[in-house]
Amino acid sequence: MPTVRLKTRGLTKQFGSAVVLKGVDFDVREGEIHGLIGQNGAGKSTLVKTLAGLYPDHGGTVEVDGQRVGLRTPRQSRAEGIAVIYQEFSLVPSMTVAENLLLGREKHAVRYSSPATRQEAARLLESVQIDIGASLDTPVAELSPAVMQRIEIAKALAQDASVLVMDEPTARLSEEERGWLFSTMRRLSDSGVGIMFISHFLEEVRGVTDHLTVLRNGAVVGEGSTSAFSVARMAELMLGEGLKSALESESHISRAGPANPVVLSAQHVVGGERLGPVSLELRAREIVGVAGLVGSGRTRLARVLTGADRPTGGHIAVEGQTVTFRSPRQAIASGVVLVPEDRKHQGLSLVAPVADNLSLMSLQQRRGRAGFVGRRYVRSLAQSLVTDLQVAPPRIDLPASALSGGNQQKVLLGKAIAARPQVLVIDQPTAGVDVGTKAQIHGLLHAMADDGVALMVVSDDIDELYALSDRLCVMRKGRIVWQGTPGQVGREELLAMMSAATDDATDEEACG
Amino acid sequence: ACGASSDPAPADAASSAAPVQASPAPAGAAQQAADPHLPAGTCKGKKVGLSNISTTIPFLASMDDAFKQEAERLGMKATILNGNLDNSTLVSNTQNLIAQKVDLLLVTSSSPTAPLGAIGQARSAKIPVIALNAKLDPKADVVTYVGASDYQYGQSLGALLKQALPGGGKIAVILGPLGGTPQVQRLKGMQDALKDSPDYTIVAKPVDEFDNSKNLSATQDLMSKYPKGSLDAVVAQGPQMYVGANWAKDHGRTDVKFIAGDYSKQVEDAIRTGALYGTVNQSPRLEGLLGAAYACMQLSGRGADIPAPDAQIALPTITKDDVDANPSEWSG
Amino acid sequence: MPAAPARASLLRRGGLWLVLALVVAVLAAVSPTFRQPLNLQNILEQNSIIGIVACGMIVMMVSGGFDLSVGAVGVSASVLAAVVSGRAPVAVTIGAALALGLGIGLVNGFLIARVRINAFVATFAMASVVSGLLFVSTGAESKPADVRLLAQAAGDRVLGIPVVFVIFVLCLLSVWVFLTRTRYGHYVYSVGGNDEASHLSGVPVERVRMLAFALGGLFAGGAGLLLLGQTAVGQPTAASNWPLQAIAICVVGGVALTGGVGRAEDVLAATLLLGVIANGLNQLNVSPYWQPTVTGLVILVAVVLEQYNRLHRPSPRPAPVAPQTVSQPVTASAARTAD
Amino acid sequence: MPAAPARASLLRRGGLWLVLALVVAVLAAVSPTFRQPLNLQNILEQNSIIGIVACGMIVMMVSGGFDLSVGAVGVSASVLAAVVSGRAPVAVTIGAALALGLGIGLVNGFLIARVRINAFVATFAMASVVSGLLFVSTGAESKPADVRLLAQAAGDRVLGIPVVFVIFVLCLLSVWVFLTRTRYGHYVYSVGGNDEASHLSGVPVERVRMLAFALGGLFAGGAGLLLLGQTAVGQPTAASNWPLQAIAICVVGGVALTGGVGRAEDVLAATLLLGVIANGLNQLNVSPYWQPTVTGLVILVAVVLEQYNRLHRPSPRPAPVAPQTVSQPVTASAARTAD
Ligand SMILES: Nc1ncnc2c1ncn2[C@@H]1O[C@H](COP(=O)(O)OP(=O)(O)OP(=O)(O)O)[C@@H](O)[C@H]1O
Ligand SMILES: Nc1ncnc2c1ncn2[C@@H]1O[C@H](COP(=O)(O)OP(=O)(O)OP(=O)(O)O)[C@@H](O)[C@H]1O
Ligand SMILES: [Mg+2]
Ligand SMILES: [Mg+2]
Repeated sequence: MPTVRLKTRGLTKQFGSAVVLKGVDFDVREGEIHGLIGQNGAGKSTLVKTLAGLYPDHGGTVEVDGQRVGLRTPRQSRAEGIAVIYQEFSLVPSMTVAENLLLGREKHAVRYSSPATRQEAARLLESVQIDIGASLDTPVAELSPAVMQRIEIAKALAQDASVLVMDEPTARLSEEERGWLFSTMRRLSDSGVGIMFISHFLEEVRGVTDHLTVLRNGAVVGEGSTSAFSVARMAELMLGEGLKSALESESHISRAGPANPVVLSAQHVVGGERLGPVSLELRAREIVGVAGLVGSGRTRLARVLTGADRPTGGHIAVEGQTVTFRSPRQAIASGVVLVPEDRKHQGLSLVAPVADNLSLMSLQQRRGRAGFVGRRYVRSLAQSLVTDLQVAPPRIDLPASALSGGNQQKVLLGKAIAARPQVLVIDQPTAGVDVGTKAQIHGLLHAMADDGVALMVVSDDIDELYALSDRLCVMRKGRIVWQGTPGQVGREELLAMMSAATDDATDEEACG
Repeated sequence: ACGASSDPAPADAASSAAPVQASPAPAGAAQQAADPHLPAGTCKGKKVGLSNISTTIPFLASMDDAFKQEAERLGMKATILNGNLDNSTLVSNTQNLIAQKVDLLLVTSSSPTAPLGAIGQARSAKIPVIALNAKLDPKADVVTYVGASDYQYGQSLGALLKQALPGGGKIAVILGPLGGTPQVQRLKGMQDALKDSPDYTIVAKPVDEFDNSKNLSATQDLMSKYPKGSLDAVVAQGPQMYVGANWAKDHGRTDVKFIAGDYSKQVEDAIRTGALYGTVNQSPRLEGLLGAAYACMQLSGRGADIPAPDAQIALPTITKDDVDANPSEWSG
Repeated sequence: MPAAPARASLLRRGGLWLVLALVVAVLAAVSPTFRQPLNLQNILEQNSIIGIVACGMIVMMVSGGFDLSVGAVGVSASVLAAVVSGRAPVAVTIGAALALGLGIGLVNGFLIARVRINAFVATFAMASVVSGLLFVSTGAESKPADVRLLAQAAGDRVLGIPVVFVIFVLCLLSVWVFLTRTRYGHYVYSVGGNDEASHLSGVPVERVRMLAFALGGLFAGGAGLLLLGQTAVGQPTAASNWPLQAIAICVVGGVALTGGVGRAEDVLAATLLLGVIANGLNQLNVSPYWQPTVTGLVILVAVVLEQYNRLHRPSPRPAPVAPQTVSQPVTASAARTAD
Repeated sequence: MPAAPARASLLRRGGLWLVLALVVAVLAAVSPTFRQPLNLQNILEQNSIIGIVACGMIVMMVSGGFDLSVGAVGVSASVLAAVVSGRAPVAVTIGAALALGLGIGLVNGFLIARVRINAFVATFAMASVVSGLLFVSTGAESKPADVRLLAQAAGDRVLGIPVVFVIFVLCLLSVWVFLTRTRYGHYVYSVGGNDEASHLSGVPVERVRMLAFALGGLFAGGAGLLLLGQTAVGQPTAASNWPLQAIAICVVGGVALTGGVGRAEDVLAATLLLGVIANGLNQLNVSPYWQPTVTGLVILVAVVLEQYNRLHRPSPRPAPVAPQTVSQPVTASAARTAD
């Protein structure tokens, strides 16, 4: 029988009076990939952070390789053999990739050398077989989230740990990279490491894990060999019986059609060296999904269309009128709104209350009151959004930092909805969102489309693109290489087009 | 006014240009202040308050110290409040002393007008007020002003300069904090004292803000800008000049005569070694002592004997000749 | 007596007010002269001018900056007013001084928001430039001026309440209304909290920053006018400690130096707290040599108490949890040390 | 003449040095007295003490804090040394003063890192506490002392080079070695860059912060010793402008107020730049009234030039699209890591 790598008994943790973990028993055996699933706010990350040594005030016991351990600091937890990939990045933006990879594990007690660090980092990447996709000397602040995610993974893999804890490592990865990550995980577990894997992609969890634990409201509600669970059963355990029905309406009828008026059209738009020329039309009542690999220019496209970046060529028209957005402010005034991919840096003010975050975008439209904004307006707007989006806890006066990741994502979306957009461009709508919430968000986006909004959705999650899109675009190397309806293309075919080792020559085509 | 203050003291251009006194305590002159030698315990049980613009500047600290000693000797309870070099705080402190119902109030202000309102409040509360070290606006209803005049101080500096350079010459003046009364009035007094002798030219006016280190920098800059023979004297407005003068002496610049303002122990030493030519001695201890003594006279019914409207202390100059007879009373 | 939940919420909001009440209660019990109505009125009067400076500082700090030139601006305004007052009606005097404050504030805002110079350097240099120009134009001499209206505003009392305190409260009220009830006020918080997210959300970040600094200059100019009223002289060297003092008041009042956080009402509490301490020490006849020590200790204790109170409030509040970000060193503490 | 790429890299790294060279060249051309060797020696001597204070400030600022108590610490050290020097050998004197600086720095670090008081409040209060204790223990009186070794360290020149400048350069060098060549120095950057991430990565955040402030106190103590050597008197009221001046030097030298960014060598350039300007203005006989204005303008121009230079360097850095955050993460990082 394989030894138990990690064993928790009666793990509890509370914030003030809110009990977040209620006696969690959890075992990870040698060579096992153990899935942990649960709704947003179920307490998964709290469990991770407890194991990481961030909550020395937790209750219950933890054993690693049969030894009872105290976890009072991340340093100590790491020394006990627990390596952690956190849900939020734990990188220092002002430092280089190499420095971040080795932070806290520098070789010498006193001496420090930049060249040695660089060499060591290169060696480390070699050994874990990761291509970061950026030079080791680049400051992390300049990298995209996907690259940062790869750094996080490399950093944890490099630790020679007994237990590897991964909190939603795939939330920001493309299909291809996931495949790579899973094989790396398998290799590690074969060498005896115990892995705890958290994800909101249930199919993925089913595919990759050996064992499964389901957490609901801080308590374990189901546990067993993964093969014993169907995806439906998993969702049911996570969400409870009542909410399961929400998942069933996921299929939809395409609204695509020439009758829908074009709201935003981009012609031969160029955005620096990394984008374009691209032509694209967004129509009312339609959702356009954009697929592509990391770095294919999807984010750049989204930003150029919404005034966040200046196009260096081409024309953009809204309702037939040519527009030049000098700032997102002007775009918003024309009803074109962006939901950015990076919640923490581009999306929310984490120190500000949920209410202020939700109302921010809508303030621009509240003219004619001499610039005054009533408390009641802000509160009722926020309250109704929090209710509609089922943000938990439903408290509008909490700072955004106190919400779980999925709930922050809802706030980000709510903020854009409050601006009553004509065109809504969303970069990664459901990163880190649980299945229930994801279905809710999808429902919400469909409802917006039904209301006449033109939507563009960029996502790394192919299933999501299929579930949402009325039309699909595939981007590669800054250009749109294919467009059509989801029905016209199969999954494998789509993936092939995204990476397309073959025909680079495909001409750009209008999408929509 | 206080030489070490990094903040202004009152304008006093109007005060008469009394002759520079050469001896420390001359008697006779109508306005000249002298220790009245009151017997110990004369004012037993009285409370006096001193609202001071700063209690931590060395000059004012020694004045406070002398004030407190004399007050205690006379049996009075003395409260001293620190204005932290801020007019508003000074006003607050003055109000606080009124609220504490002191029997007599002394004010050392850096602005002649700032405490006017508070002094009005004191007068309505029947509390007599004495201005100490820094003269107030004529509108202030005070018993008297005890202290020196910055304008006269400047004139003394001028006289000292004439004594050091009888034939005239090129002079640099190192200024105190810009805009402060010591800076403005001492400069004016000195310029007026030199007005009738065209042989004196002021060639540079750097600033040391009454700071030792900055005095050194200013002196060094002067010495490199004016090589041997092109500068005859440096006059500073404060006692920090000893730092620069010592440096110049160590670097062989004996061609330049250095004159300081105020007479601290460091200045005394520098005069002894010849680094400094001389200084103007405004005695903080005498000011403090007189402040307490006149307060007591006022409170014991002898108000009529207090010199008014000004009780000016003498501003004797000190050079190598009289340094032994007049040791400094405080450390700068 | 308030019900339990109400009390809890009061505690949560009013940490600093509690500390203030405590300090006042102790001083009133210990010192008979402290509790005299006249003395209490004095306290209100004594702290109003710096309080007005702090009003502007709140806005600038919430927007993510701060201003080291408020002293120079205040003094310029007061000297300008002193010069103008001899030749023009009082309305022109006041207008000119306020316009000067506003103008310098706008230049600060321009340098910071548009030229992107760091607020420390920009306002530090601006203070230097402004004082220099002031010395040049006045020959460093003080400008006496007796403007009756200003003297009354700075010194009169109506029914025992100092007029200048009323002005302070009005300023604070207007800042409060601005910050909590107007669009641009919301923008100030959002820019201070996350300027990139604000930009993407359609907030005119540059304009908001400029406005914040313009307001800061305006309040500093107003404070300069009252200083002239109080001291009847425009003195180029006065007010040098305004910037640090105003920032200290704001920081004690819980305004984050990193922006995005702070409430006008707490700054009133902080102003009064520091004022009461200074006054109380004088009333208790604490030696002036001891006073800085006692003041420093009381500030430390107040901040620690306030923090303790914030961390132990009964709601599941901020995420002290994770070892905080740089921006929230205070809350942060909670996480690692609380056990 | 360096080849094009080399020159580009030089330009990128050395913006401030270029500005310094420019200012020196102009002054040397215009003023014959400025370019005298003796005057240049003077400049080195005049700015070394504040430069040593800035050495400590760099470390504290890179770690994400700053210290308003360096003045109080320096003065305490100098007064203590003055008192001790009469009764003990010079080694004890120096040791006592440095230990005092270190001790106060440690208390600052404890308050900030462990009790989690914001650095502004903690060091502001600490300055107040320390000065108060100093006034109490000395009766606010200056303590004269003639310590030969210190006087030599502060005033002598060897082959024309001021000893105090050599000490400054040694301090700077040690800070440079510490920051770039030791593990804890590396941690100082990481804690200042993102303390949460550092903590998660196993960096002993608290210990690093304490160390940074302890070093800051140590350097302030050393500067206090040299001040004593220079002026032969321990004066409780001196050095009040040290904190702002040292912070200004660091900020002009490109150290971010928000932490994580800054290079020791640039701080040398900034120290000399500010010193050269002050000296040059005296050499050119610029009226003292004009000097603050000119100084302020030169600082602004230097910072703008430096920034322009940084943004227009030839490497393919992404131009800041969004209005950059106050903390300037992207550009800032670039500055430090640029090779
Ligand atoms: N290697 C890089 N160096 C600098 N900036 C980068 C790099 N990669 C991406 N970026 C920036 O990140 C943003 C996203 O890049 P892009 O639009 O090319 O990728 P994407 O297809 O959206 O992929 P992702 O999934 O990473 O968002 C752009 O604004 C781009 O400037
Ligand atoms: N610092 C904190 N203070 C108060 N409450 C907190 C804090 N951190 C987390 N919580 C609460 O604890 C609960 C669990 O949060 P946690 O982050 O563990 O959820 P999660 O399962 O990881 O969710 P997600 O899938 O969205 O990442 C949530 O209700 C959250 O609001
Ligand atoms: Mg989570
Ligand atoms: Mg993207």
